[in-house]
Amino acid sequence: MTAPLSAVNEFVVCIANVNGTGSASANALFAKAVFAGGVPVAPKNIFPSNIQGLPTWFEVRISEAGHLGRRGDIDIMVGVNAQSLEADYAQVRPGGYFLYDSTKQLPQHFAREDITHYGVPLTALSADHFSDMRQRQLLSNTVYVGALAALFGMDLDRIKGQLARQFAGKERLIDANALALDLGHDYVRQHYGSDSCGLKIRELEPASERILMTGNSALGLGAVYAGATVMAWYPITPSTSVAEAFEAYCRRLRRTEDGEKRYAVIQAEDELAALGMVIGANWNGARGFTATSGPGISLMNEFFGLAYFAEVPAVVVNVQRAGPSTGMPTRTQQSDVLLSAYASHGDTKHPLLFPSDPAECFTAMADAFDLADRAQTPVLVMVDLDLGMNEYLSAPLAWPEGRSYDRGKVLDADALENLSERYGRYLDVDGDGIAWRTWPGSHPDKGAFFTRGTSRDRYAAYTERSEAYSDNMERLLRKWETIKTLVPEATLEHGDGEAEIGLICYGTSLLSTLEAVRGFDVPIDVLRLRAFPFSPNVGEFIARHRTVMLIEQNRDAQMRTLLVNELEIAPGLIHPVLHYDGMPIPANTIAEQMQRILRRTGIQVLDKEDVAA
Amino acid sequence: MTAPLSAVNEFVVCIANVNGTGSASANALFAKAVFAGGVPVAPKNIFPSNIQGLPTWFEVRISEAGHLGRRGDIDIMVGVNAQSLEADYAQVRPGGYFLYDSTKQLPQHFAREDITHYGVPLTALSADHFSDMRQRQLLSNTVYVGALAALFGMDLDRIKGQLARQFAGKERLIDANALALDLGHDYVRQHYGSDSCGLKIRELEPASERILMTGNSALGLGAVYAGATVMAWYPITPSTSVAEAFEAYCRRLRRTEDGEKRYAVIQAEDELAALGMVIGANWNGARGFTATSGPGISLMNEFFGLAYFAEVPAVVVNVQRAGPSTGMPTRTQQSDVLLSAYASHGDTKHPLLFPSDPAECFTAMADAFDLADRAQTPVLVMVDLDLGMNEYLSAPLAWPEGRSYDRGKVLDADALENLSERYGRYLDVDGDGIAWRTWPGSHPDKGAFFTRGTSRDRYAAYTERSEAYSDNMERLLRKWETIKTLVPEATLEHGDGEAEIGLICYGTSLLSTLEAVRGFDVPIDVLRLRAFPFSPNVGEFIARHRTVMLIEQNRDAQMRTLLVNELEIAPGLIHPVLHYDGMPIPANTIAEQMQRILRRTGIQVLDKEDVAA
Amino acid sequence: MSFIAPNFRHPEQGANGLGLRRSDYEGALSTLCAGCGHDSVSAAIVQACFEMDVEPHRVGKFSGIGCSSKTPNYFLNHSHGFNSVHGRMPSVATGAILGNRDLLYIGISGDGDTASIGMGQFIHAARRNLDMLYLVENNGCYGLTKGQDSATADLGSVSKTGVATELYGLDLCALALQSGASLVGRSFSGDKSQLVQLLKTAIAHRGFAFLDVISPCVTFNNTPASTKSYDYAREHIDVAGALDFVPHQSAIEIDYAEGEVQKVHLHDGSELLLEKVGKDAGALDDKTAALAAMNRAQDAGRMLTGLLYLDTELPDLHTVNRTVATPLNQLGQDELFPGLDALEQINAEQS
Amino acid sequence: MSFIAPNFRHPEQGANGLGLRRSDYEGALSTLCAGCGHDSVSAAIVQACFEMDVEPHRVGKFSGIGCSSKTPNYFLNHSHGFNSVHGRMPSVATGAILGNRDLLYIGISGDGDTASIGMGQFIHAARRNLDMLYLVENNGCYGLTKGQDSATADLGSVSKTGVATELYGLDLCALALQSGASLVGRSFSGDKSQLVQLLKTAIAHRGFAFLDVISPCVTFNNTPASTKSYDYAREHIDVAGALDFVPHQSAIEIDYAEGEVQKVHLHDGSELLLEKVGKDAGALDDKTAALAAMNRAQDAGRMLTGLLYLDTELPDLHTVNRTVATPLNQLGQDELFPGLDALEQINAEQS
Ligand SMILES: Cc1ncc(C[n+]2csc(CCOP(=O)(O)OP(=O)(O)O)c2C)c(N)n1
Ligand SMILES: Cc1ncc(C[n+]2csc(CCOP(=O)(O)OP(=O)(O)O)c2C)c(N)n1
Ligand code: SF4
Ligand code: SF4
Ligand SMILES: [Mg+2]
Ligand SMILES: [Mg+2]
Repeated sequence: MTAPLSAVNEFVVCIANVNGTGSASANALFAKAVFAGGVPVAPKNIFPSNIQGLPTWFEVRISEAGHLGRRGDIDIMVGVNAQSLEADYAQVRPGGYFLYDSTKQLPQHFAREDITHYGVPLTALSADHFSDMRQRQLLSNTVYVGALAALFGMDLDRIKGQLARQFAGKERLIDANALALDLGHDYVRQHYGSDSCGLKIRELEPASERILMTGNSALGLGAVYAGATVMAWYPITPSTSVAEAFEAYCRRLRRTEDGEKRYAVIQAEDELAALGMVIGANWNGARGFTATSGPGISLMNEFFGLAYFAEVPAVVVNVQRAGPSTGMPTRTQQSDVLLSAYASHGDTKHPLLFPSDPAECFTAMADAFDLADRAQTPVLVMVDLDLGMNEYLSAPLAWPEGRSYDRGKVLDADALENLSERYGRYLDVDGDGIAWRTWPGSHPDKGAFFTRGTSRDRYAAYTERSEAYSDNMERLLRKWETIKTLVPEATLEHGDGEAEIGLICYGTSLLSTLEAVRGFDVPIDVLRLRAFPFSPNVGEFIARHRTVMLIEQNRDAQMRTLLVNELEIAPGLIHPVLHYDGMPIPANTIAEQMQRILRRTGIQVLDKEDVAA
Repeated sequence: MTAPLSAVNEFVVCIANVNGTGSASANALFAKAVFAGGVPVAPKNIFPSNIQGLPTWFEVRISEAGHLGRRGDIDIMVGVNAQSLEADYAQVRPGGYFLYDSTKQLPQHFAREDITHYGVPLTALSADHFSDMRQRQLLSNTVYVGALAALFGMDLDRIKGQLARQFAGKERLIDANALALDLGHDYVRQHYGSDSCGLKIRELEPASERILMTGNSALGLGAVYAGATVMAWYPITPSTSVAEAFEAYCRRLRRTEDGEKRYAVIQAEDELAALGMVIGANWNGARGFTATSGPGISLMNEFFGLAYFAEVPAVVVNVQRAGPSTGMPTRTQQSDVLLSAYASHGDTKHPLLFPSDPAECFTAMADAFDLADRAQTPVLVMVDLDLGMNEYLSAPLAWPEGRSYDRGKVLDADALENLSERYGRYLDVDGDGIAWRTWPGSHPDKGAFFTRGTSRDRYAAYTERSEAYSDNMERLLRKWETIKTLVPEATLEHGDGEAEIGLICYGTSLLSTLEAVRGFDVPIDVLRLRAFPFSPNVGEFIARHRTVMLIEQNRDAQMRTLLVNELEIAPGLIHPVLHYDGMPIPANTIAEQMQRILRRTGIQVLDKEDVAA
Repeated sequence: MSFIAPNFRHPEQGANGLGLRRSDYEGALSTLCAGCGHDSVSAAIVQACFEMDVEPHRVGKFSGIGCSSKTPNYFLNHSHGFNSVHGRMPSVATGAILGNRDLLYIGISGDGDTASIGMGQFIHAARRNLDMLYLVENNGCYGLTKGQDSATADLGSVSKTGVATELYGLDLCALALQSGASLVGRSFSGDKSQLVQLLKTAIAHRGFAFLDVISPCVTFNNTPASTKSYDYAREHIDVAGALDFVPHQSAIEIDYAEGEVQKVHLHDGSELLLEKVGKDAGALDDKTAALAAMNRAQDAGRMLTGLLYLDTELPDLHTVNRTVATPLNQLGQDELFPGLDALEQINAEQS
Repeated sequence: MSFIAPNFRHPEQGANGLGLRRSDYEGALSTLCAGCGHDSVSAAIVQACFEMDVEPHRVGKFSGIGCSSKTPNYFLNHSHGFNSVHGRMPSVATGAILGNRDLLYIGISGDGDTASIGMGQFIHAARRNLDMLYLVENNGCYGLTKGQDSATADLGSVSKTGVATELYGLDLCALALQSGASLVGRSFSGDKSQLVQLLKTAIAHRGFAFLDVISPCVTFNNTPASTKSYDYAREHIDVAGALDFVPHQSAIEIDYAEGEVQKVHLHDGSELLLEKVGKDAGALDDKTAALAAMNRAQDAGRMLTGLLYLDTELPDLHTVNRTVATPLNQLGQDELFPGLDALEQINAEQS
């Protein structure tokens, strides 16, 4: 018999439920309460692409050590979905725990001897105390939160405090939920005592201030702070909540006293229109952006080419999901990297930013708008469903004192008035490939020009002359060189840079990568990419390491293609570590592939667990 | 003083005219007449993106030696466009010739001493003999053809024979044009005699049968022969004439006695709809295709992903033009290679075919349909404006005796009736990654399935299970391996494969590449790519050559990216030779860049002209 | 709703003329929310196809993306289906129809799928008078992406978000009519008998048959102040005139007072009997009158349901194209390959 | 066409109220075919803007792709212009309008650009009642790609290709009206005075002003059997009622018989005087009547021109949005940045 697992602040809880039953708020309550107690958490919501009646999972990793990537197995399962009960039950780690709704009896064959069972009559308890049918269903979810609190030895008042915050102003809801919490808590105490479960949560004094927030909320708020005034979007999972957050924060922060808006949010008729609107707004000098996911990026290709060639700023948030085509709309992936970088027919390249947590999402919006304005080109902020829609632990959002908007090279009325030479919209006066633009309506007779996606000379006049065309395309390459100096540098996240083994990752692969690395007892450096094009330290890092691996969440090693292509690196030098099944990348997947690569390249290392075993 | 040029069957004529004046038929008459005399020609029409009144050039390279790429300079210019006259005049090679309309006097400063001038009163001659205003304008163009015939010593009857073919059935037009020919011819004979021009055309007995045809016509006809029944398209230069040719040949070859059509051509509302229609037709078992250019490819990204993931055959002809965005719609480029190969968000790859001349265009359509049906995936046939819209010298179109359509793996009613196992649309029963499909309506109760762009299991049932998703994505990679065995091999076009220097090219860069190579006195091998993914001999070729150069007509070396990425080759091993100004790539551009690369890599070679100089 | 009792007899108890049972027309288990209007529409389609003796495997089902677009999976399991991409169902259906003119084509879309991203393709499918049934399950919102307003949401209507719609709501029937559709009808998922009659008519019709079906989203847009809720629909419906569809198999002898009923012959030999309502009811193929009636109803805050327009004379796309009778996908190399002589001839012309 | 003599006086000979000359409103040299209708439209725009004292640099010009879409380059050289991509002008204009509500926005499109690839965006721009002039230079064909039929080509019309159009021709005015446009008019490039009056009205109007201007393509679609040729247009035009636009600067005292003339106040203070034609002419803002009139004319093979519909009450997008009066692009970091205190507050809420 396997001994029951025992751990303090280091385990994984999974709640298997049915969507459309209102479990989201109960689940959030649990995760937020743990976090409020100072313990790092990483909740992940795994939901279906439908509205009601299908399985959904809420996985919470609790890790005092800060391992907040997905671990990939479950210590304690709350199984309240009959459809998936069998599989959920099977998924519990040996030694783990299984909490179920004992209102009905568990079928006979649910008889694992290697796990501990907790039956709690969730439905019955809720039915006994609440009369409204819908409320009964909702509150049966809160009952299991109470039960978990009892098992983990959590402070019930802490949870109730969180409850009060969550439902601020809705006293009736607070009272009902508090009662449901008690019901679950008391039932467990009465039937299982307070020491039956080896998994415990112990409150901590947090080392530093942290927040728990979704990436999409941080992106939306980031756009508000970055001065975006026009947002055009089309609903698509998992990007919708970027628009919702932007609008909600604007409503709060950007209205005049009499309710007039210093912003406009438009639900466009589709993604083509959304990007068209963004281009129109930016052309006119207003900061505009959109948020979308893969299918939207595909549809935007022609407009990306226009913005690149006509040199109109635009910011596009791409919250990636599992592709191709409709793919798995509620699963995560990093698989639009290649298309986003080279979107559009013809010779085109677009800068990409890769934030890794909410604080970076917030800053990335300011960076993206500054870069778009400065370089007069579309910039994509690349996140994924995992970061976008899950609450992520993060440093607080920060805006450096005194940071001001960089609107780039714009000649205003005064500058135009004082201009002595002939104004040329596409004249590279500064040698950095970026010419000066003007905004419509600025000056009665200077600075007007005709924007187009067709070839034109330096003065924006239409031409089909080969030399004018090449001249322009080459200036765009010069501009690309300038952009390299404007994007955020890759950062060394682990090691001292002197190891033989170098890992490269980006976005949401960071946490699991760091966790995987800690399992090896050889020096390993980890570099995190934060932008395309690549900062000079990326090429240096690759050159300096004997074995380089690139961790990403797609099938075709898309970032590797970009590295190889843009840095002129032999592909063989970069070993791909890939994960693409739609779930966030777990640390053990990375560790296994690393082992295999190291073995293949002749480097002998044992990972710490092997050593321990 | 420069001696007047003198050459037999080796020179370049350029006719500088105004578009919308009907010069196209006169120009074609000239080129076709030369060709009818057995002399190889390469006419190139350089026209503006407008309908009337802007400069247009018709450049004809005449080359008994078969150098039919663009040479890049002009031996004799016919300058009849006042707007561009100055620049056209300047462009004539020292020693060359300039023929102009002497109805009005040439301005004083047209006084080059290094060229020979021929004034022919084109307008006046035409006005004297024709009354209708429109006809006068049209026929003044024919007058210069007569004049050229006299200068080059061409057989006037040959031209008149060609005239009769061109206007078959329109006797009045034939007579008027014949008269115009005589007018120009006689005027030159009278005023300049028959020996004043050193450029001569001497008729040849052609070594082999050849045709002169546009790539687009051959593609359209190829689709007819390949059994396409549905064509959906949206007008866009330079692909429009593919649809026109398909429809015209269908009208001739595919109607029943009472005029019913065994085909349907639909002008769609846009390119998204065009590809959607093609996908619908192929899903239903009819061979359908579309033709478009860069902007259309950009718009089709989402549908490419659907067809890839749902595994529906589709054939798309991409007649490339200068991008990005609207770019230069009437100029040529090979700049949609990268996007076409990886079109769509998510992990996707699409086979591409690269025909180089009309005979290959014809065959490529049959190959594309067979490949699309066999691999159940979209296939792109990649040409460019140069090949698509210009008359190209080519071997005759050929269909191998007995070649039959490969409709791939389709279970018909009988096969379904006899099926003993459960039918699985995405079940890899043969291990090649390709499953069996069924066409709607085939069988009352077997074989129906639900096609979707979302994740599904092997039996086509919707699922979000990670394993089912990965399983499917990995099968698609197996299919990609199978596709590698189905595409045409790269061909060695020059050399014995044992040289130190290896050039790689594709599509319309072939002729100029071969001409450039002949200028070097070291052994050079030339490999021509005919498809993506690459056949095994491509990697071998690169490995075997000390210096490899890749010649292509885009700025960003897009095919190089594909080679590096798919064959895992160090980018440094492939030196890019690039041309992207919108004009067909000239041999001297290639030769110059080759020189530079060879010098850089330390290989000392002189090209033959240097030797001669 | 039917004002003439059906006199169609089933050959055997529970089976239709093809000997098939209703269950032979069903689909996979629905994953929609309990009470979603869309499930009622699926049931009506099952009913209509069953009663019309449609051969299930001779149907092609199409959709875009959305809750509504999932439904083709929930009826006619023996048909091939194609759940394409958002808003682009019409083009995929167009290609399929071109490829095989012999199947019955049913396209299901949502108001998001059709009225926003798919507007262009919708209008052009109508304009080509494609031979298909095009049905929009109209709930005034984007169900699958959690309840945003769609472009058919009426001015002032309030969904679960609590914010009243501030823009003009598009009337898809009026747009279809104005774009060349040859059959236009509107119904309500809660009115099964009317819907089944309309579906049968649409199936029997040759040409573009557009049905706008109010199909409430119980999760996001069934609030008291929503104009696409069950309650609102029940209270605001005006019926343009009852209709009875008489399949071509059944000989009918009906008594009706002259002038009260309009009789229309459909392409498959079926007949349609229409009760005339009100004295200003125009002929069924009077576009101007139909539009006026719809707009008047809308202005009065009413929803006009029933068969609103029918033109049985308008040629469908295949007729316009003069396509051969044999479906194009049935033509083999023998029929399609023009032969080597023709090729030689063409080569000769180019030399 | 004007039935009231204009009493507007120029401050100095040849200059307008701003002291600008007509030449200040001109654009680059046209590269269109000699005789192309589009050049006349450009000239009318120059005329209208000049006479309306429009400040040239306070105009944003938009277009898609096509011969028509080239024309913004051929008027108002002192305005910024944006020649975007095919069919997507409306979205680019929408974004620009959102970004700065203070300019005058003129969008020029073609029938290919709007009625095919751009249909969706067109309908949604109308639905949002965007404050802009949206003008289609309608020649029934794709000029720039050499004369293919467009979706507005009328059934039976024959272009230079010689093949009669076999599909239903879309009526963009009817579609705009049915989609929520607040001003709808039709004109003919050959009728400059009517066109200039309509343009002035559209410029003065706040909201989506749609003008469908028949603008013959002399190169590809000016054949005797084309319904978009100069001759056909001249012979088949019915005028919905003469109109006179009276700019807000001019005090007017006009004599007219009660009931013969309808007077409408526009947002900028201008007035519109409309002659009522025929006894069944409805009010200018009666959508049903306007549609009926258009459809009746079309059925009769006539083209109804003039101001067909006007609703001055419908709020434009900025009004609906409650956007601040200051253009969004004029707001600086001071007005837009919510401050560090608010950020701290938000951080606290997330912990
Ligand atoms: C290109 C693209 N954009 C956005 C989406 C996301 N999306 C899925 S369904 C849907 C709207 C569905 O609304 P509707 O058609 O009304 O269907 P309902 O769910 O209301 O039945 C959207 C926007 C998508 N799948 N593809
Ligand atoms: C995406 C895309 N598809 C196709 C084209 C090619 N194209 C250029 S203009 C045009 C049609 C123009 O027709 P219309 O709008 O009626 O303008 P006109 O030339 O008749 O004034 C087309 C299809 C394009 N530029 N972009
Ligand atoms: S969300 Fe609305 S439309 Fe979707 S299934 Fe539920 S009730 Fe139906
Ligand atoms: S082709 Fe037609 S639309 Fe284009 S410029 Fe010429 S006349 Fe005008
Ligand atoms: Mg809906
Ligand atoms: Mg046109």
